[in-house]
Amino acid sequence: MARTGVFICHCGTNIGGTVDVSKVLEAAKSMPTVAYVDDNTYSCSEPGQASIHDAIIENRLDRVVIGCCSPRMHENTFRKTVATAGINPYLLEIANIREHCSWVHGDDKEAATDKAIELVRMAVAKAASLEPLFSRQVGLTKRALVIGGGIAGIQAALDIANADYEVVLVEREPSIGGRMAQLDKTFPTLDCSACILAPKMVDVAQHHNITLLTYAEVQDVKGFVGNFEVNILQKARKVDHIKCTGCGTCWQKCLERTPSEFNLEMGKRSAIYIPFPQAVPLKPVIDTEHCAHFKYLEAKEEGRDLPDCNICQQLCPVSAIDYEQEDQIISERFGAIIVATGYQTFDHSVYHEYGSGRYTDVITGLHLERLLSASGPTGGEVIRPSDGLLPKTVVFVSCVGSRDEQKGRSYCSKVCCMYMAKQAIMLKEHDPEVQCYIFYIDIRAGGKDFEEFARRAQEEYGTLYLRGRVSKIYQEGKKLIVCGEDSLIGRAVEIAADLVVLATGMEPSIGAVELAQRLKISYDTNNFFIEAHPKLRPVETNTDGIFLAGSCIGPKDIPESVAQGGAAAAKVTALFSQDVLTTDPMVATIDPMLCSGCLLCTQVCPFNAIDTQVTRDGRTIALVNETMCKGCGLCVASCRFGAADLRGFTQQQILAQVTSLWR
Amino acid sequence: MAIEYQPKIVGFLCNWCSYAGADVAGTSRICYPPNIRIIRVPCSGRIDPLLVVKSFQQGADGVLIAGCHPGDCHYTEGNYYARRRLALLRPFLEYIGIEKERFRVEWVSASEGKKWAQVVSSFTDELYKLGPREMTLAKGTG
Amino acid sequence: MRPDNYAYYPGCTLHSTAKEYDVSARLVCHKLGIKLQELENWTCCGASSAHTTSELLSIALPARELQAAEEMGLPLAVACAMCFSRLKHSAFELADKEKLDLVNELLGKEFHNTTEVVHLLKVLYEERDAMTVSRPLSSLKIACYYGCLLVRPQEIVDLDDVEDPQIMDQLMERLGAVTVDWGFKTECCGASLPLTKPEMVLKLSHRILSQAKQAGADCVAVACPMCHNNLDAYQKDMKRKYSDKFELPVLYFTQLAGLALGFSPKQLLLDKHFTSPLPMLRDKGLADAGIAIKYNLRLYSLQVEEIGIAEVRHG
Amino acid sequence: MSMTGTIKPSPSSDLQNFVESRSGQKVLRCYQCGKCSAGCPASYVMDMGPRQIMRAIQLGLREKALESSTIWLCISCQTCSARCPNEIDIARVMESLRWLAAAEKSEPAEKDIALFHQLFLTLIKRSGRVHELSLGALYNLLGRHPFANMKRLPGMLARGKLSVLPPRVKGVDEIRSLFAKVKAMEKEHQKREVE
Repeated sequence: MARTGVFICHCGTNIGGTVDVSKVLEAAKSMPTVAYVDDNTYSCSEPGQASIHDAIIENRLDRVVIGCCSPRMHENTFRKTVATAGINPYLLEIANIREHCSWVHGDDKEAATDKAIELVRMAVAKAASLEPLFSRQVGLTKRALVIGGGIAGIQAALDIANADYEVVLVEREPSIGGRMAQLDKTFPTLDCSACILAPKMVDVAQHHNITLLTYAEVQDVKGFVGNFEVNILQKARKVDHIKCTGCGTCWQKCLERTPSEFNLEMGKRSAIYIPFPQAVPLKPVIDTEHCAHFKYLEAKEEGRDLPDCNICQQLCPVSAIDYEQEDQIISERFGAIIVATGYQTFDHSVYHEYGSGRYTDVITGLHLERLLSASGPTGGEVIRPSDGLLPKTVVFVSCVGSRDEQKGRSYCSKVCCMYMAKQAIMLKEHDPEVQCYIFYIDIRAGGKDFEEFARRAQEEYGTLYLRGRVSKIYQEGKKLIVCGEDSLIGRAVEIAADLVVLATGMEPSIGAVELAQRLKISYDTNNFFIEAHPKLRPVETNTDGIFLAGSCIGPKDIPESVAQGGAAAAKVTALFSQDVLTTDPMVATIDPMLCSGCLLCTQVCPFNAIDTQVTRDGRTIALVNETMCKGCGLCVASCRFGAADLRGFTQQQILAQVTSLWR
Repeated sequence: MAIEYQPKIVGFLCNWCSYAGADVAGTSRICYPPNIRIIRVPCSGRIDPLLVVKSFQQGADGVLIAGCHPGDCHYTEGNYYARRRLALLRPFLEYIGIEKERFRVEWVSASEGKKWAQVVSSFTDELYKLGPREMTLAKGTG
Repeated sequence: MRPDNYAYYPGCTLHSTAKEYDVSARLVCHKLGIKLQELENWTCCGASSAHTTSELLSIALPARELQAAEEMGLPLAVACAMCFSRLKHSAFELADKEKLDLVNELLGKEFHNTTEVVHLLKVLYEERDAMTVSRPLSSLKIACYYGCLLVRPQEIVDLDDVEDPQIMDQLMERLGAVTVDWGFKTECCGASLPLTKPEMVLKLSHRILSQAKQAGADCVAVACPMCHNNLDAYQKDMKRKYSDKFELPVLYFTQLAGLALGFSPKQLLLDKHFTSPLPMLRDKGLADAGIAIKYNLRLYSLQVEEIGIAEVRHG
Repeated sequence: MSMTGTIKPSPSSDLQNFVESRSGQKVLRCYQCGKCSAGCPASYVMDMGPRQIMRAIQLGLREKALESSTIWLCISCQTCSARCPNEIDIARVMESLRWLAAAEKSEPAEKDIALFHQLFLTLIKRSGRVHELSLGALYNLLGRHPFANMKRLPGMLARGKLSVLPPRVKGVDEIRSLFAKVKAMEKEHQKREVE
């Protein structure tokens, strides 16, 4: 007969303020197997844990039920607590009377109390049928996969590599560098983005612990913490990067010209190309869609006639051009994965009131970065895309695709206020005759030296801030008329601008959801990835061994992304500092006496964790591979003979919870 | 004496999406009716139809099963199995005299606290409308 | 299967200042074999005045017409954008059972709010592929102006995008015309304010016209009598006030459709506008006499029969 | 109502409750970005922009809202509603304020427009449809601006666009009784609201 101890946490007033704890304790006393009840102001605090520890020993308890916050919060904390008192950590059951009770029934204290009592009763019932569980140990592969070669991914890769673990950095584009490479200057320090980024990119390329896979994508992921099996698709570059020296002959001599993605189609690039001068690796890929040779081949297929071209092949001094090169799949094992897939800018074509692309001189903040950049399409000269004239009146429009539920984006993109201030300053630096106007709703400058920076834009550079959201932009002759309100004076404002800059917000990179589904991590309604805990586990996911960094979690600026890259790396190195991993013992079991050998379970198991064995009497039956099993319980529900069961969630335990509701 | 009808709902929630979603409802203090009793399971694919039938047999007025959205399962495909399996269960429940409205399967993600509250509220309302079950197969008293 | 038989609600203006809209609409529909049955004894929808002063009235007045159409068992085709908006709003509000009962009590009639309200623009748009264009508008660059009431609010009128609608453009393109891409398709023209705030109407309408002009349009197509009045009737004053150099004819989309289908400008009452489109149409070679149709407009119940060739004037 | 002196904000006021219940719009969703005022074709003649009206409701400043010219100058073009980032149908809010103003018989800030609407309805009541000629004539007479908008009159007549005689419709009696019933009902309703 079990001796269960019930401990109810007040969680300050979070629980105690709504649930009548004394009533719950009173009721718990009379529950079967309950030998001891007590309450704590904060069970998770040190005195709280101590009192539980002592109570277990003094009252020879062998089961513990704690009524407190969600098990997703503190289950592990309390498992350790009971373990120190000499009980198997899995003889603990938590009744979630905060998230599932006091916090959602604050409007009805009595009902909340009754519910809390029943939740505790369910927990007690389950606890009675808990069994001690023992975890196993498995080895781990001390190699890390970093997905995304932006600043966050770069930082993560370097930190792990410097801790002397191997890293594979996978980047979808032909070069690493991400968005930061496209920026001109950075706020609030105004140092040159490329200048501070380039050295890091080179470090990545040269680091003996880092394998760089650009122009590659993660295709599928199997396995679990310590032992992930990942297939990476290496897209055909049509250039042998081992032979290639990056001399540049090919991309200088290539005759094709096509809009440059890196310059947001404001400049052109060749068909065999590197996206930008500081690209890493400094080795080209062939864009087969625009390459004359591949167009020729395609035409030949269709029986059409086009001139062939293989200048690059002829001129390459090391004959690195390989038209026959195919896509290939690279399969690797990793112990941990860091996801740093970053963001893309909001597509403003849904803003019909702003012209949705109708007006050439209405550009986005990122376009302006390219125009400001010395390595940009205009060599750093800011000109109107339409006629190449120098704009003298520039109007910024904030919150395009941010704080706008009507356009399906309720969140604040966080960086726009600052980059607008920066760009206003830079424009004035480029041409003192420029007058900048910024339409804003709020100036969000919460960050070190941010406020001071925004003030400089106003005081020293004469940027005129107008408090109001722009309603309409239209063309009047060569001018763009921007209609807003100055809500401080309460009157409508119209400004005739030469150039309009839309501060488009951040959204997750294309393909984020598909990647999340491959990795089995969760994402929110805006498709940003969800961290394990928004405050306390900001770079972990709910899947062990998979970590997050940068703006794939939500809008972030450069320093935050760098910090998160480092943080994720620290988590990975901590993981790799262990030689074995202890596995979760909550796995499936199969009763050989009941198993009929239908082996349906082997078919449904998503992890191929069920092997077969032959019994002495010659029957072939199922056998769970406990290191492979992730404890989903699919086999249990599909076993017709009740042979399969799941430790920690056994049929008996769950039924006990159900039936306890009607005792 | 007559006690007013308080429907009791048994909810089986997958640990990774729906249970977390219910937690979010808590952290964002979204109130909903107190009639549901949540049982945490690793995956909606773990839910054996027997558990549902047992719940009704015990006297549950409604059973709610919530898991990850299709495609988002932490175990890749558990919720697909759940969906098919529980679809088959429905006609059986009707056969044994339980209105189909009393059994719901919903997809609630780890971020959908609001949706969770709405699901519970609407289900509870519906059960109030349906009124108490005639305990055809119940051994419990309800 | 689209209906070819509609109950028809012209609305007050189509019987006076917007006569040409009514006539051209009837002619075009006749040519396309669409039967418009005018509601008997229809009365005003209440326009902005009703919903400005009394919620109940603003629902009840249109409900009266909706009920009449319901009795005929036909979808209700509406020409005036204001009427369209009011009828749609009323139908939307009456989804609320309480309000419906209230209105039934007011009307003293059995009304179930089943009437489908369609704007003529939508009717012709649906028909566009069935049209046989005898006089393509290929020489014409048209700025399609939808105005505000026709498209807003989306969840109630549900006709097209609220900022950048397309159906009139597509219809005009089907008739051979070129449409211009411009940003003022749904900017307000001053609506019912000419009497009370003429200077405002001037300002707004002028901005719309000059935008259309800048976009390179030969004329503006409208689907609303108020828009037409504001854009057409005040161009002289605009010239004075803003020293504009241009005049820009404003035509009903039904008149343009009529031209394409072969009616003559006169038949379509294109000579009734303040800013005459005739010179422009002549340059574009769209002004020649078309198929002759004899019709009389007495009582506005249009009897149409096609006869020989000769142009016949209407009585 | 004086524009000087301090104001006393009264959160969740009767005004706000009325507006929210009659317009179905959540006033507190407004974060005062001003996109409505910026796009409003009439804002430049209003004494307060739509944004300020929303604010007045949030603060419970009843007079400020009801005595503004804004609610009368609103043309219901719904540009504000179409563009509001918080999906507030501001045009409906204006509408509900006009109803309240009418119900309270508070002196309209834009007498002419109020008069126009009143005449418009009178004509409907009298002949079922609106006879523009009479509308214009009456408006000019009663509004004491006899020659307003006469320029177009000859043109209209010449083009046969204005019939001299008001239209005759069989449904008129129906309409009259409708108006009467509505009036009665609204009186009743107001009484209930007062109690």
